[in-house]
Amino acid sequence: MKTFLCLVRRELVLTLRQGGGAGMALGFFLTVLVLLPLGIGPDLKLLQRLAPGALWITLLLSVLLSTDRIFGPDYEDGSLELMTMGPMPLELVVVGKAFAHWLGTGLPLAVLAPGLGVLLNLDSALFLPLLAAMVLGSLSLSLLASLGAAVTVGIRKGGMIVSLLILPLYVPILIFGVAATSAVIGVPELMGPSMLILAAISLVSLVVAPVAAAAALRSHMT
Amino acid sequence: MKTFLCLVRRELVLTLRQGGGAGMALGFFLTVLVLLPLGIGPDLKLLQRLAPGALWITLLLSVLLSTDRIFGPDYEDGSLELMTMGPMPLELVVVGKAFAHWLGTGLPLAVLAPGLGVLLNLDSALFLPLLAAMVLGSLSLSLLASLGAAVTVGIRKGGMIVSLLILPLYVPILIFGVAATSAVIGVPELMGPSMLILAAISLVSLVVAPVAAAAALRSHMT
Amino acid sequence: MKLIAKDLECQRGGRHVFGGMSFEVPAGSGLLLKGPNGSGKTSLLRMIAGLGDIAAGTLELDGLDDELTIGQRAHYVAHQNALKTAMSVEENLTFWARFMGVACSSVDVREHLARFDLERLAGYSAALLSAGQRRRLALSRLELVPRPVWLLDEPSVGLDAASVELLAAAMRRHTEGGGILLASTHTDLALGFNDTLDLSTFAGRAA
Amino acid sequence: MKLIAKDLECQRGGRHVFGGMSFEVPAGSGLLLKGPNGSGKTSLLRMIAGLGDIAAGTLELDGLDDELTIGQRAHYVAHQNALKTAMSVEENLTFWARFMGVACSSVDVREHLARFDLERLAGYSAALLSAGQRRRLALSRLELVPRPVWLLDEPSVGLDAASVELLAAAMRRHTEGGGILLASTHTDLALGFNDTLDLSTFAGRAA
Amino acid sequence: MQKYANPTRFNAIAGAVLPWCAGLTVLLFAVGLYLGLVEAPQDYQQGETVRIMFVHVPAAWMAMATYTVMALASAVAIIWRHPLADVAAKTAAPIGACFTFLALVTGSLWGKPMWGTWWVWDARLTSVFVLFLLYLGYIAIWQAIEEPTRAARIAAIVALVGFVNIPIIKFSVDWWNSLHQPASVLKVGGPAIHSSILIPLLIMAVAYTMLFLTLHLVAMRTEIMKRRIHNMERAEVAG
Ligand code: HEM
Ligand SMILES: Nc1ncnc2c1ncn2[C@@H]1O[C@H](COP(=O)(O)OP(=O)(O)OP(=O)(O)O)[C@@H](O)[C@H]1O
Ligand SMILES: Nc1ncnc2c1ncn2[C@@H]1O[C@H](COP(=O)(O)OP(=O)(O)OP(=O)(O)O)[C@@H](O)[C@H]1O
Ligand SMILES: [Mg+2]
Ligand SMILES: [Mg+2]
Repeated sequence: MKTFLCLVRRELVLTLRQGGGAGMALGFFLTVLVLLPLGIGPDLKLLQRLAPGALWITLLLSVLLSTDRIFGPDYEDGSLELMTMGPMPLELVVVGKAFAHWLGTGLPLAVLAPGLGVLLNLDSALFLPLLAAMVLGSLSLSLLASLGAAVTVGIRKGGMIVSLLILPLYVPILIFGVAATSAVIGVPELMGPSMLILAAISLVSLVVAPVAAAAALRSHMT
Repeated sequence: MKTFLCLVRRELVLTLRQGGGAGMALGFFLTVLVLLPLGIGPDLKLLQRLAPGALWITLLLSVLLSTDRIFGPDYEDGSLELMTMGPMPLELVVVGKAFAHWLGTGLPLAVLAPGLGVLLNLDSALFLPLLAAMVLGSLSLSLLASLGAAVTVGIRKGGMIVSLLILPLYVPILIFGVAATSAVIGVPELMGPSMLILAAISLVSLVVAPVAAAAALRSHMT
Repeated sequence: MKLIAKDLECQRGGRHVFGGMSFEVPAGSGLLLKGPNGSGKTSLLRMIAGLGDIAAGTLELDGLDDELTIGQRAHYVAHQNALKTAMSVEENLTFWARFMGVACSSVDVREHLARFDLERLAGYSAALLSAGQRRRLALSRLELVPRPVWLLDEPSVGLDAASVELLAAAMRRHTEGGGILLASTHTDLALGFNDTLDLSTFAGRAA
Repeated sequence: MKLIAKDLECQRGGRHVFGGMSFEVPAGSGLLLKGPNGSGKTSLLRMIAGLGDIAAGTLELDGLDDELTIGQRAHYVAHQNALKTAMSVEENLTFWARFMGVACSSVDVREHLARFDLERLAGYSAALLSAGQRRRLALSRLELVPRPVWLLDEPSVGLDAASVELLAAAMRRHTEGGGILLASTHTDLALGFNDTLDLSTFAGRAA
Repeated sequence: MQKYANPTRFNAIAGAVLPWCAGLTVLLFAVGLYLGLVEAPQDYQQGETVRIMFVHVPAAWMAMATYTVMALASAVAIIWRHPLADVAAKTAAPIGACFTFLALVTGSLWGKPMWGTWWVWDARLTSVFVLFLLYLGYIAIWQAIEEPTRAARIAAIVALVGFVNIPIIKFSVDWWNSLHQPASVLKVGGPAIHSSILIPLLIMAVAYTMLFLTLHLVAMRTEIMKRRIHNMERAEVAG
């Protein structure tokens, strides 16, 4: 357990110092928020309608685009080899890294989302659902991201392949995430089930992703 | 000149083999394309209206997010040092890399955009303007990207800083790009001027970006 | 405890590197791997560390009851130093020690940095280190985390004469303490022993 | 042609590394840089290559009229090999040759690969190379692109005995051909000359 | 080489079976298409366009079936490390991608008259599109990794994880109220369409299956050959 925490701490320190993590996420988020009105014109009604979807898509993209930082650097400088050897089971290493990735990317975005939603004049009734759904959803996003990262670590065309691979897994999260978010103004009774499904997806990926990712990493190392 | 071409060739070979470039761009494009309808709902009318803006934003993002690949790898494996030493003026090296980045990222996206626009059932009258505007715009995008990359190469928090640095420079391109694209269905007489402005921006950045970037690189090396 | 290799065969990228290799390294002794570039020194060390497929043959750490893998009992110092330039010298070492399951105080860490004459730099970012200093930082892991098997790939690369001496001393301490040591090298380190294995003799041999 | 350094001072990351260093290297001769880790060998070579700030003092390549910088006349082989694993061995070498302004045929390239015994691997991806093979690939650039000044930072690292001999031969050819050579090293290379500069003697000296 | 003992036997068997598969495929397609495009009555609301079904539906089924085959082969490859298994998985992918593409194209051709648009982002269409991407990703993995053993393992993992998409496709119509037809053939309580359409549809389905079998056998044989040649080259470079 101590080892696990020390791994998570190290990952966080690295992302923060290297300006991945919260800073990066925020930067990306702001970028999209600035571009969106410019791109589709400053029609407030429209923006309001798009807000939840836009926020969710931004979340997905920023997670998707930070995947290569999960294992890439450690693969290049030889840290990953030591980690595969070390006493800590590789599955746990993956969980640790995914968790750190979530703390560094998904969580801050989820927390910031409602605040930034204001800029897209997001309906304030959606703040809480949005927050809850994103916190829940982003966890599985990070776990699946670590899977994709593990599969493509150190191989050519990694960048493209990873998006092709994880996308299918992200689709349901996005669907239920948006459903859960805009249920309040849409179909309120969808709220509960969607949240549950999001939670279920997180659980499943918590079980599957680390095992698969560890297997992939091992076959990359050998 | 031969040297220049050989540099461009090498850059292209690398992006292609490492799945940056066209592949990456396409993957990213498809991703956004799938996420968009899922996020904001499959309302065709709405999609049609958003299509130009969405495509432009995607273009900007994928350029923005591939910046670190312009100088990053060469900085890490020591190639950049040799390039600063080599007989070829560093400014020219920057132009070469920016050009290759454009060929590998901006251009393919611009060419693919109309085709993929179909899936967002983009008004077919916009195909040509979109193509033209994107080809013009993406050139300056790549040049400015190389400037941002040069300023932040090898420094911590590079990722975030770069987006904050270039974003302001991108805003005008986006505005005029979208204007030029949707002029046909909007205000036709805006078409010409917007295109001209896009061209002007490209020219200016062609002059300024390489010089500034080269200066930045030199000070990073020493 | 004894490291036993029987009829090992190694392939990299589908290409045969060496075959029919057998050797034994009993506790308290070391083996130097020699051989031209590309003869498979790194590959062999990686196989032992569990980082490479064993195409044929067997490899076992004899006379130990629990079911830890060799890798979990071994230190592997590769060409890369596994350092993070965004962290300080001390942070780097501390992390690896903790990760490898040693709850070490800042005192221990500095003491082991001192063994490779790095305590002066403990606070600096690893980005400021020179090539040799980085290598020494990677090496200072060895004694801070006690592990019976040391797998060192050209450990002396980039080290100045004094540091090579420090390294040799550490290696001697390890073998005298009953550890097993395998090190690949092109230059000769002044060690207590000199059993060497020349990998070029196994090239092109089938298992 | 003559490389002249007067009262050089070097600072890295705000810290003083060495000062008051003066030396001359006339055409056709070489200088070996020795000194403990962190004494500034790499820093000095980088300064000469134009990759490092000169805190104080002067550095010039004497007796040449055109206004090329020293860097443009020099080869710099650093700790990193500047190789792309996504390209084949031959592609890597060819690119650098072309980039450095030499229009070389595939024949020349292979001939120079052969000088470091790499022609057999020409077609393979550089990712498949062993540490020493990578180093040799980086070194094969030296003679393919004729440049009067060679700045080599621990060039023999990772090379087997035979390759060290090939390297030494190349270095001798260069000096005998009237070139200037500076090489940092911890091990001794069997070269025709042994003028050495011990950087530790300049540590802590102000200009 | 003993590693290739089984593939050798496989090659022999495949060689013997292939002609029959090919012949059967042609025959079934002839019959199926005749019944489907000529004999079968035109739909009272869909008119002639209903005939696209005989191309579309089996293609869609095969798109999913092929991925299932791929996943199963991958499972075998991971558990038993059988060289033939990852050959099977690898070669199935391109074929599956083609079926998926066919389903997409015929589907959208059908969509134009039925829904008035080539494409809608409803659950099933999207999930099939995603399936297509998944095939591409899987193929890309094989191309991206030179080392065959490493590529095999990674690809297998990808195939297995990606399998979650299949149930999503199958049940998407029921989960999200979709524009698309719900299952009317493959559903509990027996098919719910008239036999004059059902029979040619089923014949076409069998025909597609045989087509897959034929193509797959051919692809597997060539793949095995390629690997042998590859290994010989490698061997002589090393030696
Ligand atoms: C690009 C668009 C389309 C795609 C990707 C698509 C995909 C599929 C898939 C995957 C199946 C297999 C379903 C299963 O076995 O459970 C299927 C079956 C079917 N599709 Fe489509 N389809 C498309 C368009 C259409 C259109 C426009 C129609 C006609 C209105 C249509 C009618 C059917 C029918 C009748 C079935 C058989 C359902 C059953 O009996 O199980 N499809 N399609
Ligand atoms: N990642 C790899 N993939 C495929 N083949 C490789 C890989 N790395 C090395 N090889 C090949 O395996 C063989 C052995 O490489 P290895 O690195 O073990 O040699 P080595 O003895 O360590 O050489 P050196 O003294 O240069 O370090 C070489 O022929 C090399 O070409
Ligand atoms: N990038 C850097 N930024 C700041 N200081 C640095 C940097 N690199 C090295 N230094 C410091 O400069 C001094 C000289 O480093 P240098 O790499 O020149 O030594 P060296 O003689 O090459 O050592 P080695 O034999 O280990 O290669 C060292 O004290 C080191 O800490
Ligand atoms: Mg080695
Ligand atoms: Mg040095």
